[in-house]
Amino acid sequence: MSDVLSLATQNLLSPMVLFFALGLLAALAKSDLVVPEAIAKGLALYLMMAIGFKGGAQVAASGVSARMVATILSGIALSLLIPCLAFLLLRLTSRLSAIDAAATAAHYGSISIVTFIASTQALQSMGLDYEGYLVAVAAGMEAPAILVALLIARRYSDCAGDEPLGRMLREVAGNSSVVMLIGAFIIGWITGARGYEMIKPFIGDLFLGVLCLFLLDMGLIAGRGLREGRRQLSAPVILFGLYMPLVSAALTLPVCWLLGLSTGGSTLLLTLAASASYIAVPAAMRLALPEANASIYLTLSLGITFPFNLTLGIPTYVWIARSVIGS
Amino acid sequence: MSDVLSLATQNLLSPMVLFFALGLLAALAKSDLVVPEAIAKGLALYLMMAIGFKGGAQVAASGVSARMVATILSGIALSLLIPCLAFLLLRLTSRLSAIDAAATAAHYGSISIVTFIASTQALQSMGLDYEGYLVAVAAGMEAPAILVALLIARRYSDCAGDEPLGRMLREVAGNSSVVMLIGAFIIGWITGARGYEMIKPFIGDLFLGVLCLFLLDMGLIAGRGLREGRRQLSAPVILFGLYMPLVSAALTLPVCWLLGLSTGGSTLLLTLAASASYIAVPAAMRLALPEANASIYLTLSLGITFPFNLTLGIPTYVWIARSVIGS
Amino acid sequence: MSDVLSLATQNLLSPMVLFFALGLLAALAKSDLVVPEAIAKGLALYLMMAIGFKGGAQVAASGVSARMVATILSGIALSLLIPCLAFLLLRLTSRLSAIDAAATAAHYGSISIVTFIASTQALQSMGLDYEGYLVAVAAGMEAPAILVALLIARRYSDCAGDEPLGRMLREVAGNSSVVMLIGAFIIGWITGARGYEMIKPFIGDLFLGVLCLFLLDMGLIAGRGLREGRRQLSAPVILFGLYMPLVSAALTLPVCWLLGLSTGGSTLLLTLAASASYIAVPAAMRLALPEANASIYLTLSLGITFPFNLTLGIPTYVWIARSVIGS
Amino acid sequence: MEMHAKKRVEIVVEAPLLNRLLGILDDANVSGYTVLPAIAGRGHHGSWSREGLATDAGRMVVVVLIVSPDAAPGLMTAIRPLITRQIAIVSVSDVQVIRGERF
Amino acid sequence: MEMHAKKRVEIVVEAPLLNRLLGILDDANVSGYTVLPAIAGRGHHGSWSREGLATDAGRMVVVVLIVSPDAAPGLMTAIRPLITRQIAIVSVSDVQVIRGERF
Amino acid sequence: MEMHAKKRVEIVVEAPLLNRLLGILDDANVSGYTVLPAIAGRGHHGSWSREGLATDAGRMVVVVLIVSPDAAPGLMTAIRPLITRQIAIVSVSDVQVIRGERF
Ligand SMILES: Nc1ncnc2c1ncn2[C@@H]1O[C@H](COP(=O)(O)O)[C@@H](O)[C@H]1O
Ligand SMILES: Nc1ncnc2c1ncn2[C@@H]1O[C@H](COP(=O)(O)O)[C@@H](O)[C@H]1O
Ligand SMILES: Nc1ncnc2c1ncn2[C@@H]1O[C@H](COP(=O)(O)O)[C@@H](O)[C@H]1O
Ligand code: NA
Ligand code: NA
Ligand code: NA
Repeated sequence: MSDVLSLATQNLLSPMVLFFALGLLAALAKSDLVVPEAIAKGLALYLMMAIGFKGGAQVAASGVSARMVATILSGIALSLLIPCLAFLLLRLTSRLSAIDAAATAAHYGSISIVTFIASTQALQSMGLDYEGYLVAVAAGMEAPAILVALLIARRYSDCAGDEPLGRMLREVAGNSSVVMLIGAFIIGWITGARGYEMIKPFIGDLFLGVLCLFLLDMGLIAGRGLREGRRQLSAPVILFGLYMPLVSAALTLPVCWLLGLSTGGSTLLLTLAASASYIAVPAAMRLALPEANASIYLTLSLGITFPFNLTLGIPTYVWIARSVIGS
Repeated sequence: MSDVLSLATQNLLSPMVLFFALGLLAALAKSDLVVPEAIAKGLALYLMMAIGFKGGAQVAASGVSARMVATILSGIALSLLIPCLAFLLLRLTSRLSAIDAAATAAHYGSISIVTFIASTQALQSMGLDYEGYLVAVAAGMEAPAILVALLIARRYSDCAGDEPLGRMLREVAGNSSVVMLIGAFIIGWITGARGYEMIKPFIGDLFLGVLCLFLLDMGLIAGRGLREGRRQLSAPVILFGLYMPLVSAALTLPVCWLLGLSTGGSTLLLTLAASASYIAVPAAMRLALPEANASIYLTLSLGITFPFNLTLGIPTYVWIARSVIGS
Repeated sequence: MSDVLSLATQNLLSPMVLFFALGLLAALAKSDLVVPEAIAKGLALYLMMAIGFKGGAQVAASGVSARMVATILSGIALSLLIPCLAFLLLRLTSRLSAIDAAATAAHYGSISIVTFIASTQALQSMGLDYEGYLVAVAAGMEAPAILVALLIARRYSDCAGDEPLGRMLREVAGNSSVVMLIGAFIIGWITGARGYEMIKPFIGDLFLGVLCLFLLDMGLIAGRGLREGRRQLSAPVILFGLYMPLVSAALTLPVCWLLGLSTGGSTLLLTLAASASYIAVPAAMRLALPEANASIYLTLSLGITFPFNLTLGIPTYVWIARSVIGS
Repeated sequence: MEMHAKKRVEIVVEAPLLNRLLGILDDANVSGYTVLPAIAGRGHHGSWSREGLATDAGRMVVVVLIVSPDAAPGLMTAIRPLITRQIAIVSVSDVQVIRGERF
Repeated sequence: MEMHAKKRVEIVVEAPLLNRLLGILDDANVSGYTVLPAIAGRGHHGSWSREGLATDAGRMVVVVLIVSPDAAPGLMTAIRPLITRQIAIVSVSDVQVIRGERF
Repeated sequence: MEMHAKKRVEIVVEAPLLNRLLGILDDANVSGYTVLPAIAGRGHHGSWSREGLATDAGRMVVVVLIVSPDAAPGLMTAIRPLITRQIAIVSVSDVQVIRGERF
């Protein structure tokens, strides 16, 4: 227990989390601090390029294994399962309509790549390695949950019926973060250590500094989201945003153990399962389930679950992985 | 004297000043070279993050002192005093209306953070240290002068009366550069040398290169401002833009001496006093004193005083600090 | 021959070319991956600042020579000659109207600075040096071809007559990339090795990583261009986009030899001659020859010639230079 | 100079729906359109702002198109489903243009 | 299809004043508004351009809102002080919308 | 409140031609104009989008200006050459403004 506390403290006092907190406070205090949209998108491209490339370069060094394929498939299975569970929990504990619950559930089945990146950074500061292919797992877990949410919504509502599922899936699978992650992963894989050496000053050395600036922006929009949307959230929904990550992580823990992932790799798979999307899935939900109230899922995912994961979640997942998988 | 000349030459031939000159010439020659708005804002965020963080990390190393508090208070006092002096000088020497003179005076009581950053860079290239908390002094000097200008304007005009002072002050105090500077300063303070090590490749190594690109942009907008606004400026007003920095510096010199600041720290406080705002204060003046002619204060601060400080002012302040405080 | 193959393979598997391919594929597959306009412009500014500065710093080390002046003049002569040849070839082999052919020819007389930069990077990865002043040659070759194209168009059409040539030339000569290249070149020259040391972490170490991100963007717009414009291109025009670079390179080879350029320098002059503009010249043509069909020249230059040069062209020019000039 | 009466249609639409709207316009046989960015707004569903890496959900863009008066009703019918089910605001006004034949 | 007559109000306003204007609109009980960026302009006070790190002073944004014809005069009265004392240009035109009840 | 009848002119023009158009407007003695960015579009010459480092060729911007009704015909004549020879779309509509004397 003192272990998890010291992990949490170390994480909470990292520049990364502190810049996030700065953004959050600035937004809540109505400061006019903003990161221009183009810069935020540029930083996101950079982070995905860097994390994808590094993952690929690691795989080039370690080689492909059956475990890699199994982990990707397990990730996809988790992202199909978690939204069902999330839907049930929301319907049982809150008064959200079926459509709102389905739309929200989709977010928790998908992933947040920034949470993933922050988790890799926390691992690195503890000297823990992880399997490079988890980047590919992350990319594979972006889209499937959307499919499940649409199928659920169709059972409960006829107005949610006119969107061709295939087209939706294709749009989400071709979304920019999936393409950038997978693309950079493959390039890192092809060019290996030699390629990494060439661009290391850019994608390696600057990584943590850029991440700090990006998390400042995440804090700003999380804070703005909370200010705008907090009245939309009832207590049971807010609680869901806090316990659902832990439920997903609990569900994922035996999977990590069965797959035989390292402690670092397990932490990342737990993080992926526990994190919720706030970029790709909301946009997909506006298209597919426009009747769902966007304020609910956006505020919950970005304003509650993301800060929770960044501050307390990640050290918890490290601690669980360490305790169960060993370090 | 040959000392100040060699300092000036060294400064004038630095990449920093030369990129500024490139921008200035390109704008005067009507080239279509521009730095996109989002990039310029991103560079500014970066510079404030870096300078704030480094200041905080230095304070973490050196500890808080009574001198720190005294310097911040002195800075605020200077920024209340300088606009009064500036207003008097403008009214005595030029034909500016009271409103125009008050609005212009506010700019000279506030500060230019880029001038401050350029000054830290000049110090560094000479191997001179400075007190990290001067970043906090800079942040503290952004807003107070606006208050003084409004009080002056109200004495002279009744139309300048309907803006609640408190609201104005709060808006300026929560402006993005104050929040970013203070926020990064505190994060640097909390995380100290360990935090700095983590993000040094980003905020440390790249600093001067980014500053060059940013000064290119400053040159471009100073040049455009001059092209657009030079006909608005009479000779006495232009002269004011050149001697006022020296007046402010002269006023500040005994304060440095009383505070017991180092040579580097004194240079920076002189620079802060001598520099004029061209981002936060103009926007505040459009709100508070819309009757004042924006071309006058913008052209003067950005087209005259900023280039003067960057090229000749900074070496002069170094030289004064060295001569009086010792090196 | 196996030499050129191994050069080509090495080039094709560089992160640089692979990121370009990623962009191309993503655009052809209609992914929504985009690089925001402001970021793309910022990256372009960075690349020109870096390449210009490094060229200038090299000239500061090596000194000015008669060869430098001769090379710049030869570059200008080539960019006056190549459009005439391009016009003749287009008229002989395709059904393009005189106006369309003239507008297209202008692009091949001018240069692509990104192709030039990619070529310097390829040289560096092979350990080949080049004369720093080739940056100035590149800048000098941007505009003259436009003049030739207008003169040709006027002979064939009276509607192309109302644009004052001088004004056109002045606009293109003051365009942002010329100003940035020449400006940074001169600053690098003035500040020399000392200046370079100061900003090397920014303009040196990051260079290849930034170039990768930029080439991703180039791939995206080349792919989009191909998707939009491919129906505008007949087979003879597409072929022209592939053989014209080789024709220009062949024309340039004796010039390199006469000038006594190094192998690296020769490669770069061949690359400049072989590359086609897709930023400055298209915009100039919209002004000067609006009757010309923009889809033709844009798709050809950006969608055919640029990818050809980046993938196969550059290794070919290295190989030619090596074979003829020696290594 | 001779001027021709046309309709100017202005559609404020949520960014994730833009591609779908443009698809409808392409099918609806209009001569062209121009898309303008928006930076902030407020409506029944609260306010939004473009800054930061927000998702496209909740962000608006504005599509402007000049159409011939005859084509306007058909266009309205084509985009109606989008409007009733999702967030889009359509307004139509009278304008005069110079070269009438191109619309 | 039934169309309803509304007013389209377009306000060109200096960026530092935007928040104040939006505050007035919020109080004036309008159903919504959309803010568009501007990149350059010219007027009696000279010309401006958005590029570079210029201050917000002198830069314009455009606020567009659809209001019911009854609400227009009250709105004009509410924003008049802003217009007379500071830089803002307001123009009003007639438009037709599809779902009239939402404005 | 007294309103004055003016004309709102909206010109969609290719970016490389913007400076030339603004030069014409400056000569044409208009009281001012505002330039808005566009992010995408489609027309007879195909579609375009602003993202990435595209050239200015083929990209549009929108110039909006309020002019007095008397000045409108002269303005149309002045910009006609630009329109007939190059890519520009001009539409004119009726608007009401508050302070009529400034236009
Ligand atoms: N009356 C209006 N005039 C102009 N834009 C509006 C209006 N109402 C809503 N909007 C825009 O449409 C978006 C969504 O509106 P709503 O669905 O009412 O929240 C708002 O955020 C505004 O950007
Ligand atoms: N007649 C006009 N039509 C459209 N925009 C205008 C007009 N006059 C002024 N503006 C805009 O309002 C800004 C300020 O105008 P002014 O106060 O006249 O300098 C200008 O820079 C333009 O962006
Ligand atoms: N009917 C229209 N309404 C609005 N904008 C248009 C229209 N037609 C063309 N445009 C714009 O003008 C650009 C050039 O048109 P075009 O010359 O027809 O290709 C298009 O890409 C659009 O941005
Ligand atoms: Na998840
Ligand atoms: Na000052
Ligand atoms: Na060429």
